[in-house]
Amino acid sequence: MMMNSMKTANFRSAISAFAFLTSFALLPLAGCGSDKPTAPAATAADSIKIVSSLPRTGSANAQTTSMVNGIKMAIAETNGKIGDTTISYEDWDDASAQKGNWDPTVEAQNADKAIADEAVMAYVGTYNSGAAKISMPKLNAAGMVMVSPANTAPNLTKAGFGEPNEPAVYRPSGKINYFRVVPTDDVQGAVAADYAKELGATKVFVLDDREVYGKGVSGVFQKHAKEIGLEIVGTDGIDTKASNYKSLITKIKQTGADLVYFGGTTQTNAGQIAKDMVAGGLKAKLIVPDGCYEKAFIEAAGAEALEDRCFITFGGVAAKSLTGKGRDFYLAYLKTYTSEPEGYAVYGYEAAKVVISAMQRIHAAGGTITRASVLAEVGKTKDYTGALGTWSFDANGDTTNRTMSVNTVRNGEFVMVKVVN
Amino acid sequence: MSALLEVQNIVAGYGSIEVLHQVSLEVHEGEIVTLIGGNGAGKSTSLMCISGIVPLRGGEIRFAGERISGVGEGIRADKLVGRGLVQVPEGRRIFPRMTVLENLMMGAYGRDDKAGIAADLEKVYALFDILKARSSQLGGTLSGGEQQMLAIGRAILSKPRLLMMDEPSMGIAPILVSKIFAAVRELNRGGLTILLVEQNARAALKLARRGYVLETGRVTLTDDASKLLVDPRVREAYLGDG
Amino acid sequence: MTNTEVFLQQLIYGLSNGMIIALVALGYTMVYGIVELINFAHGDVFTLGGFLTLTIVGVLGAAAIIEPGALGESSHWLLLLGLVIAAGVFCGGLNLAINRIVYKPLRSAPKLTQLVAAIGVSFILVNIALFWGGAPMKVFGGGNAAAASKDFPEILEGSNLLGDSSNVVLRLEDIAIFAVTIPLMIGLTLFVKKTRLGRGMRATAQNPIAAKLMGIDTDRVIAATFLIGGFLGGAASVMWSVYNNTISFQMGFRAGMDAFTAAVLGGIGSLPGAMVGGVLIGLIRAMSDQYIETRWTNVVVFGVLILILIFRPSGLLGLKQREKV
Amino acid sequence: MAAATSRFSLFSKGQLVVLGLLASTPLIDVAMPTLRLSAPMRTVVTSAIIALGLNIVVGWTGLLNLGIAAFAALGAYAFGILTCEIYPFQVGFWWGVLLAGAVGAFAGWLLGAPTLRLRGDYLAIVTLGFGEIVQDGLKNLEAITKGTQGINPLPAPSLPGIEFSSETPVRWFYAYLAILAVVVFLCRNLEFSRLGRQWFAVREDELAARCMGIQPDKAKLKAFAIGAALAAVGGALIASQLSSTGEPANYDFQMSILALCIVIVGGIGSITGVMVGAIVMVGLNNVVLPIATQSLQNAGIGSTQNVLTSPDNYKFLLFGLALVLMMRYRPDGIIHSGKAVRK
Repeated sequence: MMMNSMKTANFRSAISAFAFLTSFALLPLAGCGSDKPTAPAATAADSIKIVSSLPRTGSANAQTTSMVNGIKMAIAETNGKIGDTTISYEDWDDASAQKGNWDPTVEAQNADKAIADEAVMAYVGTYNSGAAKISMPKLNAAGMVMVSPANTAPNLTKAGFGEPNEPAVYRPSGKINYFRVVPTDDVQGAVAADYAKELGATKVFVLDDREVYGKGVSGVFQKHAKEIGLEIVGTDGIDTKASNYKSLITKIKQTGADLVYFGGTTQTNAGQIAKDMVAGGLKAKLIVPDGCYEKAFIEAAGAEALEDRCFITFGGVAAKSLTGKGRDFYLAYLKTYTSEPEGYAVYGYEAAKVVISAMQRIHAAGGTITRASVLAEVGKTKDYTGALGTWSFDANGDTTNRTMSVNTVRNGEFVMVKVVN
Repeated sequence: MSALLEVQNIVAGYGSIEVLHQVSLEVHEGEIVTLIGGNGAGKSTSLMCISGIVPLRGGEIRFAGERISGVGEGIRADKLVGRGLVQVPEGRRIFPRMTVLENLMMGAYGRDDKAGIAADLEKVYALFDILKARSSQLGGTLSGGEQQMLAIGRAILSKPRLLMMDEPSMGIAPILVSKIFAAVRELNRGGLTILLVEQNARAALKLARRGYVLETGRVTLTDDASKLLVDPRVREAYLGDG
Repeated sequence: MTNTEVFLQQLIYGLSNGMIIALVALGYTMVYGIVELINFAHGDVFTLGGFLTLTIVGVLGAAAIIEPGALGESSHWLLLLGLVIAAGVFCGGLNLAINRIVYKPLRSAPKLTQLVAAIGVSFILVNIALFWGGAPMKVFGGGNAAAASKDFPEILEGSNLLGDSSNVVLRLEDIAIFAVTIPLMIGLTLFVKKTRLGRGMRATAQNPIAAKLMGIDTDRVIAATFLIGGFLGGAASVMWSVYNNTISFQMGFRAGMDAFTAAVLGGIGSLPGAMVGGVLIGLIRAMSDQYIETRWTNVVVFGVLILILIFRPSGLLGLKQREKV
Repeated sequence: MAAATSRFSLFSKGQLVVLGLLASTPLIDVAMPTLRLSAPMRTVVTSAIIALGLNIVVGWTGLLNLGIAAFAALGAYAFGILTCEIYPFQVGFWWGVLLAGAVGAFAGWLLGAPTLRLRGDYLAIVTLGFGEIVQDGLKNLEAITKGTQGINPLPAPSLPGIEFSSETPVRWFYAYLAILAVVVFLCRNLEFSRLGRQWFAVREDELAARCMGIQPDKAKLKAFAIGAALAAVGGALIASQLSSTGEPANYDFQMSILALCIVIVGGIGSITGVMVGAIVMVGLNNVVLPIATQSLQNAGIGSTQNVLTSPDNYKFLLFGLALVLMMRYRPDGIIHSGKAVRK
């Protein structure tokens, strides 16, 4: 009897297992229609979408909000139409609540979502260079244009800065789909090193935040600093969650450094470093890259800690120093959002603008707006006159705009001290 | 004269397991009553019910004429101590990281009468002189027998009207067991009512006036201790005379 | 700087940072000792203490902070004392409320259920701190920059007590940390040893059932533990803010992790253990930053922790064996 | 009893239901394309595998592990180093996953051997510390791990005649689901094996287990190694899905915490429960919260003007609130195995 019931159970479960496995095998077939959702319709859609993927939850929120505002302005200028086609914008978050920071699974998901949504024609993002590495190959394979308003790691587009397989690894289709409107760190790191020399520094201590961006830009800085004859007295990577860096500052003090370079951002604790340099009695100057070019940096460090002693390099010039269309943008931003734009707001605006104007050109020429046509047209951007001046995309997809500025802080405000072209 | 403690048809258990099925017993002022039974018979659970730690599922408990617990209600454990219902729990449960003196003073946690506490402390020291010698030592460093003395002493400082003791002889060297039992007798002579739970049935029955036999959650036998000592059923099951 | 000067300097920093960690660790260890709950939200209660402190400083404004002696010679110390009390009471109350609303109903649930609830509370508090950071006050910067770290004004004079020419920097804030934490620790020790409630806490921690049998109202004792642990966390948040001159809505994460580590290192449940563990972690961090590399400091801290626990499985001051309840 | 009758089946009814539910999500996508569930589904699967590994340690053996992400990280990096074109090995997807599991098991054994005799919460902090050590180690040992740059590209699953790529997310998802089914099958067999019974015995009462002739340290070590191996497999699958190991910081304490929440919320000790937990938690994190904020934005509710008016800024609050409420009203988890200890 016992044997019997066991056998029955056994048999029943074998059937259920079989049913399960069969459904397993069949479902992919059933789902076939949805398995290849990627081929966008060749005909004009009645509505098109631009999406952005930026970290909206957590500490980068201040900077990304400003970028999203910029993108929204660019969309608003079209009155929501390109020809008869409605254009809309969605602000996607690539951070998750559980992480409070960009989350690779969410970034991957955003890319997949964009690819699957036939209305999406362009992907504006990412903020973190590490996140770009996740979504770039996906979007490349799908032939969707991606314009980053903030990634500056050179190895995303240029050979010789990272692994031998970079940047080819991000371009599985062999074509270029990734563009950026912001100058890369090979320019920025060198400008910073030159400026360090100009400040009279001889002994430099190089810090980084051990993230893709910070590590990259400090690497370029270090390389160029050596080339122009500065002595590197030490390097270290900080713990971005530490409560303070007083011990590290003491160590730097012992080396006799007269300048500290920190490759990192406000979110990776640049403010605390500036502050602890003062508290620890280290009289060296401090240079930081564009990840610190935001009000939040001044807020975190406290204006006094930065006053004429901290220098911030930035790709481009301060929003209020922009001229031409840039000036128009600045004034419009002030009017719409009643606050000063952050440094990256204009890049958000320009990134969206470059995509929109490509669409407008297609429309004007009587073409259909498809992913392929938008991608091709964005790539053709040449001598484009926008908020950042007149510039083109080069063969790598990078902007030819190499204007960098060096800024400092006076009376709690960023002040431009030098413009380098 | 009504009983000091009346336990009427109590039912209790843990999770889905019922441990006590309608247990009743009483303890009168001034007597030593013992509760004997095998492992898992429900002796400790009975005491935990009386102390208000384990909630009742049936029946009620009265102490000094007042109902102290019933189903879904009752006076909280910590309040019962103030009324003189004090337990020396199984396995001693002394505070290992407090000194002997601190442990004793924990017994007097709810008391404010300094003079009374001092007098009771002297009483404890008179009963167990070793505690005085070890008063500044950590409780955790005492031997098992010493810890048992400490636990009893601690209970005395709670100024009990009814002292419930759970297996005071467990895991203790025989020489100390007789010392502890002697102390129990002395406390009773001083007028303290005692409910003693024991596996060592012979010693317990010799000490007690009356006894209850608990088997798998039921009281199966109750009588004067002297009669239980000679009862064949008890002799066979608990006194090893089978 | 000579090697001796460097060592002295790192000793100062290590001790100062360590004392703050120790204060937070006390809150962990007390709560753990009594309800065996790793109170994940403790670090975030601490964060909110920092935000309250900055709010008070902002409301009082420049007069209280910058003008020396606005309230007489010792005005800065009075302000500091006031902040410690205010943040302490606030965090203590908050901790008490969390215990009442979230943990108490779960007391008989599995320990891990309580742990996950504590994680949930932690997320909620982080979000409250984020919102608070957007408060329309000048000190907070306001509006969009809510997520940014906030500059905490110097309320103690920042000059070097050893003179400007000295290579070693000793500032008033280093002294202040000791001036605040040591009396608090002594006070706590006395409280736990000498008062009735304190003894009730120790008894409940060592054996909750026996404690009940001694007539101790353990619910009240648990509530008091959350209150006091929260108070110490609040005091720590003031010292953290004054010492680092920054607060941020995520500052409780590392503070909490360090403090939890310190509590375990010292022997969880043991008050002196938490203090020793906290100071030790502060010192290891400072020395590793100096003599190894900052990038390896976390590895060193946790490596030392693991080694110590391998050889002393109950932490430095923990009892060899805990009675099974 | 249930054990006796279903002992020889591949899956229990509950497991079959959940696996079937997962298998049918692409159909939901066909029906409601705006939800786009297929994108996060692989994350549900990888999270479930990691959480199943954790469940062996926490749920079955009663050891609190707060550093499971470390093993996922080691799995991801082992997979990366073994399969990426910039390294000499290039063993391919399947060998990569298997060897990643082996690396995880070895790491679990290495950590466990000296530390498993520690009492509950001391072990918890050791695992937490190990998580930090692995993360920083991977970051700092740039010569081997490429530091923060991450290792890419990494291979997708491969089967003769079937192509897997980012254009075929559904197919890829089914490959992962098949791996999950294998993991569930393994776990289920472990649960009813001699070893499984040893784990339960150790969890309930170590002393009693010892009296029954079980060596608790050995049983614990096996749990630790097997749990670590599963977490490492999960990590390898994440890396394959992203075609990159990502940054070491991606495998942080938060990831360990999420895995723990999955186990507890779903129902500690229950395989079905853990899978449900993964659906609920990943669903909350990767689907519900993004869709909720997105819909608010699309509806024109909220603005970026102020921290309080931006829906994104409520995510921490909602995530935390969900955890607290689930624990309040389902303290034993969604699927109560009835076996978990209340300790």
